[in-house]
Amino acid sequence: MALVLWGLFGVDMNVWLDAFLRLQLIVIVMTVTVMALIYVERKFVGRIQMRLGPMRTGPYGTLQSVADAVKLLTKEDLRPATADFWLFELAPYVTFVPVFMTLLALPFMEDWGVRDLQLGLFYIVAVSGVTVIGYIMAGWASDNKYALLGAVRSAAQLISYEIPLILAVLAVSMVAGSLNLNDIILQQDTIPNALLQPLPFLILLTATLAELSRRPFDIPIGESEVVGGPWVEYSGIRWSIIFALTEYAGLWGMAVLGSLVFLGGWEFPFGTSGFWGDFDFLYQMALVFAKSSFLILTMMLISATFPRLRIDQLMAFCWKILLPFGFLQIVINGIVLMYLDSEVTRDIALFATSGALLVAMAYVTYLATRQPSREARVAAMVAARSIQ
Amino acid sequence: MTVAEVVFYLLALLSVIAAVGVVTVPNVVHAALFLILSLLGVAGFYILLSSEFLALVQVLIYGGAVATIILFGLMLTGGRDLPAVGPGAQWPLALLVSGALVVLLLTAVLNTTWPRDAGEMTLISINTLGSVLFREWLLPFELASLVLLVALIGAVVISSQEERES
Amino acid sequence: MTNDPDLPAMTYDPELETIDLNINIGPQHPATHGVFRMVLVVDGERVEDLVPHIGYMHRGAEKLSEHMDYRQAIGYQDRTEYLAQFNAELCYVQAVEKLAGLVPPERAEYIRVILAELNRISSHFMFLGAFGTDLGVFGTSFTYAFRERENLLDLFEEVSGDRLMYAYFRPGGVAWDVPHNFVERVKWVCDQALIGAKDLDTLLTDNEIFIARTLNIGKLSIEDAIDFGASGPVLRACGLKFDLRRDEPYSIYDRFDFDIPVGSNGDSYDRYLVRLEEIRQSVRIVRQAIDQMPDGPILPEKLPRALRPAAGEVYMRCENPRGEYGIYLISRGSTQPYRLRIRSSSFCNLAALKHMTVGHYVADAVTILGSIDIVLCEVDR
Amino acid sequence: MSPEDRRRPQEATIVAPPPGSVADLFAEALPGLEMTPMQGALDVIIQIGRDDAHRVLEAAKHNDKLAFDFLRNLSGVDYEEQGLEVVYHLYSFKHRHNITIRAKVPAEDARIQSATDLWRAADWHEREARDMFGIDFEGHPNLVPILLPDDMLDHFPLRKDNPLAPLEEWQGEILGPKMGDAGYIPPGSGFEATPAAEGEEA
Repeated sequence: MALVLWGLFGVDMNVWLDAFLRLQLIVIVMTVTVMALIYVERKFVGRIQMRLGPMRTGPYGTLQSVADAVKLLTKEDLRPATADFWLFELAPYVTFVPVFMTLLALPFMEDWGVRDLQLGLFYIVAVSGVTVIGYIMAGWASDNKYALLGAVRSAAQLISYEIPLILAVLAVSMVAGSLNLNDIILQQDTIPNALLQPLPFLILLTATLAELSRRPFDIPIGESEVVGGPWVEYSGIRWSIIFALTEYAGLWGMAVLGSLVFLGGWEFPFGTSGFWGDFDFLYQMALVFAKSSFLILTMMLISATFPRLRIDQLMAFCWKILLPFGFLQIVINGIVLMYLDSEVTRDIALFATSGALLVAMAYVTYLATRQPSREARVAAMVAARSIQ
Repeated sequence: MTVAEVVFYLLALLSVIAAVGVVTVPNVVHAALFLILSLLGVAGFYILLSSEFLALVQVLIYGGAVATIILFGLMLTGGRDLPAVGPGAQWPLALLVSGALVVLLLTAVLNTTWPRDAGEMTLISINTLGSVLFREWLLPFELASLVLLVALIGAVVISSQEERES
Repeated sequence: MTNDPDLPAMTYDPELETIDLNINIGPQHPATHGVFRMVLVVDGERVEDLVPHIGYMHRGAEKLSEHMDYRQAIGYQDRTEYLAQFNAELCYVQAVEKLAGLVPPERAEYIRVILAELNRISSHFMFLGAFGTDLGVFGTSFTYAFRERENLLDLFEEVSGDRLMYAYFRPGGVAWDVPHNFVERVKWVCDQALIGAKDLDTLLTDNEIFIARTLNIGKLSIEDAIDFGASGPVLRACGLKFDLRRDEPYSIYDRFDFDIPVGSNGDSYDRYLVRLEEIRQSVRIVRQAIDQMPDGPILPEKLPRALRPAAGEVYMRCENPRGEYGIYLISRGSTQPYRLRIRSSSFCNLAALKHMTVGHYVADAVTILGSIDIVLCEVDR
Repeated sequence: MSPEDRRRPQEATIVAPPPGSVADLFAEALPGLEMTPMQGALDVIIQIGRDDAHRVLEAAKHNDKLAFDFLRNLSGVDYEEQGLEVVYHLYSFKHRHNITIRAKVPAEDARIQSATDLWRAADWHEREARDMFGIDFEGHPNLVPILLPDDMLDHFPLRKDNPLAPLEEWQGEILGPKMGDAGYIPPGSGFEATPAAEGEEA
């Protein structure tokens, strides 16, 4: 298998055939990953909630995603009579295609991605921003108040959180001096960027949750408020495109991106030593898998335990906290990179400033959201008892 | 005809059709979506010209943010279908203005010396772009930022003023 | 700056005004806990006006009871207040006892109080789970709460034979004696309930997002709460220490030692805290009651086959999980109630919804509705 | 006892409340008020006429000795030949006392002044009483049906002259021939399937 892969992509090949094969491969991997992720999320969240999760279909419910897929694909595809035909039918694809396009630039292993782009990082950020148009199309075309409200919310949220996402990515690319993902990864052979730039790492995680509309930032699709938001009228195959492909492929793509850019990808603990020769890609794959799984499970843990924020709180967090600190990080990075030449002092300075900013941001957030402590509340309750 | 040319003509067709759609469809939201399509087609041209950075900026700023804001505004204005727009009383004036614009553009196009081939163009790397923007043209760049900042603050002030009055 | 007289007034263009959007939440909406419907008039995300619509669940329980025997009407109390059935039955049978002059034996009183308090716990667990879901917790609070509620429902089923519609209390006592392992089961259930309350406490109480979503949301002052006829945790959250079990003791509540948790702010967060604390206080009452419970009969010795209370009227009120549950019962000497009026606690609390919600955001409307903890069958009857 | 006797309503014997009860405070606050005080099973009841109702309620809320700030319940009752009644159950958080005020309302001219200006709690209760008994609460800001459908304005379900629908009556003692058969719908009950409806179903 490995030799086949290597033979396929190692040798010179017709550029169109090469691109086609790579695309086919990524489509297959994505589909399998998405089904696995749905199963993993249901099991993982189930365990958090003291239940078993799917158990019936296949051993330990492993075939549940397959069964769901069959059910969704054979379900009637409904469209409201008053819906705008073209926009309604196209919206899921407009949502999904940008997510898929981000996958094309990710180097999953050394020298293996669909395309190694010089501006890979910027490409991912730019393309993933188009998703919001699909949200708006769906929300407007459904001719439904919930959908409209959800579309407005998603437009506000997704565009706002794109900015901290860009800032986080920009800070890392400043450190690496490149926007090429391979270059960024290769620089992390000893120290991952998450250590050098903890604040952008946190911003990226937060913004990822918001960009993917995952809990606790699932305001555009919040079930108890807008009942699925832009997707309220969708069913069957269109809904499965949105739900399964967009949501989980997006989760996977962003987690892989985070693991590559901040956790060192396939490079970090071992470096490109090549001690397995042709089979290097095995441990590289395992490294990326482990790191992205860690990020995915972290996001699932967060989304299973936190209540949803309100839209104004979400926007305030973005514009008043994430954004200023993201800018500060970039300014400080610029000064550090400009005036410190020694690599060791540079790394120490980067770590120290970013860590200090992280602490400052946490403190500012704490000040902004400070609530009376449990003791103070109990005291207030006791005082209130003496009213009557 | 090379592959690049085929792609170019396809993109051109897409952009032009979308641009015509912007001004002809009666539904304003459809028009806005056509605008996005047209802008994305332009981004395709940039890629063909090997200016990936410009293409991505086009996608990010115009395709993502600006078009979304336009859509946002249109969606909330209520009226869905505009009445068919016929030639109003000002059509001679409009003809004059657009004719002048055509002449101006044509003159500009004809008077420019174009490189014969896209391949002959010097590729501008992102590093060059960065240093040009932040060294040679720093002052205009900062001025533009300042204007945007002023607009931003003004918008905040005006909207908060309305809130306080109501 | 805005009120500077030298500047010309800003011209007002009605064309540029943001349109108000009517959003219809319910009757089929995951956040309305049944078939409640509210029409929100929103300006952007802010709620400008709220029009509640109820009555989708109106089944005429009051009218039907007038055509029933006094004992048959017990079942309608279960179906009216389907989360605190024992409490509702307790209120009704006490009203009948007051009219018919029946005095239940000691053991029956203790059984009733134990079951009613356990029912309060299960109702509050239902609230805690559903409230978390309203706020967007991905079912975690719900499953935590339902684990405890399941223990309680199992116990109720062992006692009454049914999971939801118990019809176990009778005027004069209870239908039959409790199973032999009742005492051990109740003690175990109490321990479990405390564990569950602690789990939910750690999951939600100090969660920053939870606090941000509930603190100062849906504030109600004591005066407004009284004016709207609010009762129960909604009233106590405002800081008024008023509990019918303490202030107008019925049954044998004057024999137990318990605290009345009150809030200080009158907001959604305080309502949550009050309910959480009430679970612990109810466990306290149940533990005292189970220690004191005597042996003996469960019905009076001389119980007429057909209840025929003398003409008269009574307004019996009980402290139910959602507040004051009142039964206004008029007898005119027949075997059927002449008039049975149910003063529903959710009905009165819900009347304050508009007052609490206007000015907040759409998401807060869901929070506030959840914090009132309505039971739609009780609202509509 | 024959079934007719069973159904004949009895009248409650009026027991005067003990001296010093809340009823005396009312007599003190409103001298010359025509009222019938009596002792109920839990609370003191005073029965008043319709025209005095709002005056009494106002005094009940604003008089310092009464200070009934909490409207527990407001219900309508249909006493058939004695007419309707609107019953107010009040509680005072200040003095911790209860009162039940029964205001008589003639059935043919069912109107009374609204109490919404005193307690906002009265709002929904009065709307419900309007639904169920057809009592017109004058001065109510929004007297539209609350529990019943919006167009159900001429039909008052809880009045005694309004029997349960025939469907429910079947469960009672009037089972006639064929009545026990499953699926049998008595003619005239309003629940027969019309031929047109059958055609649509098929």
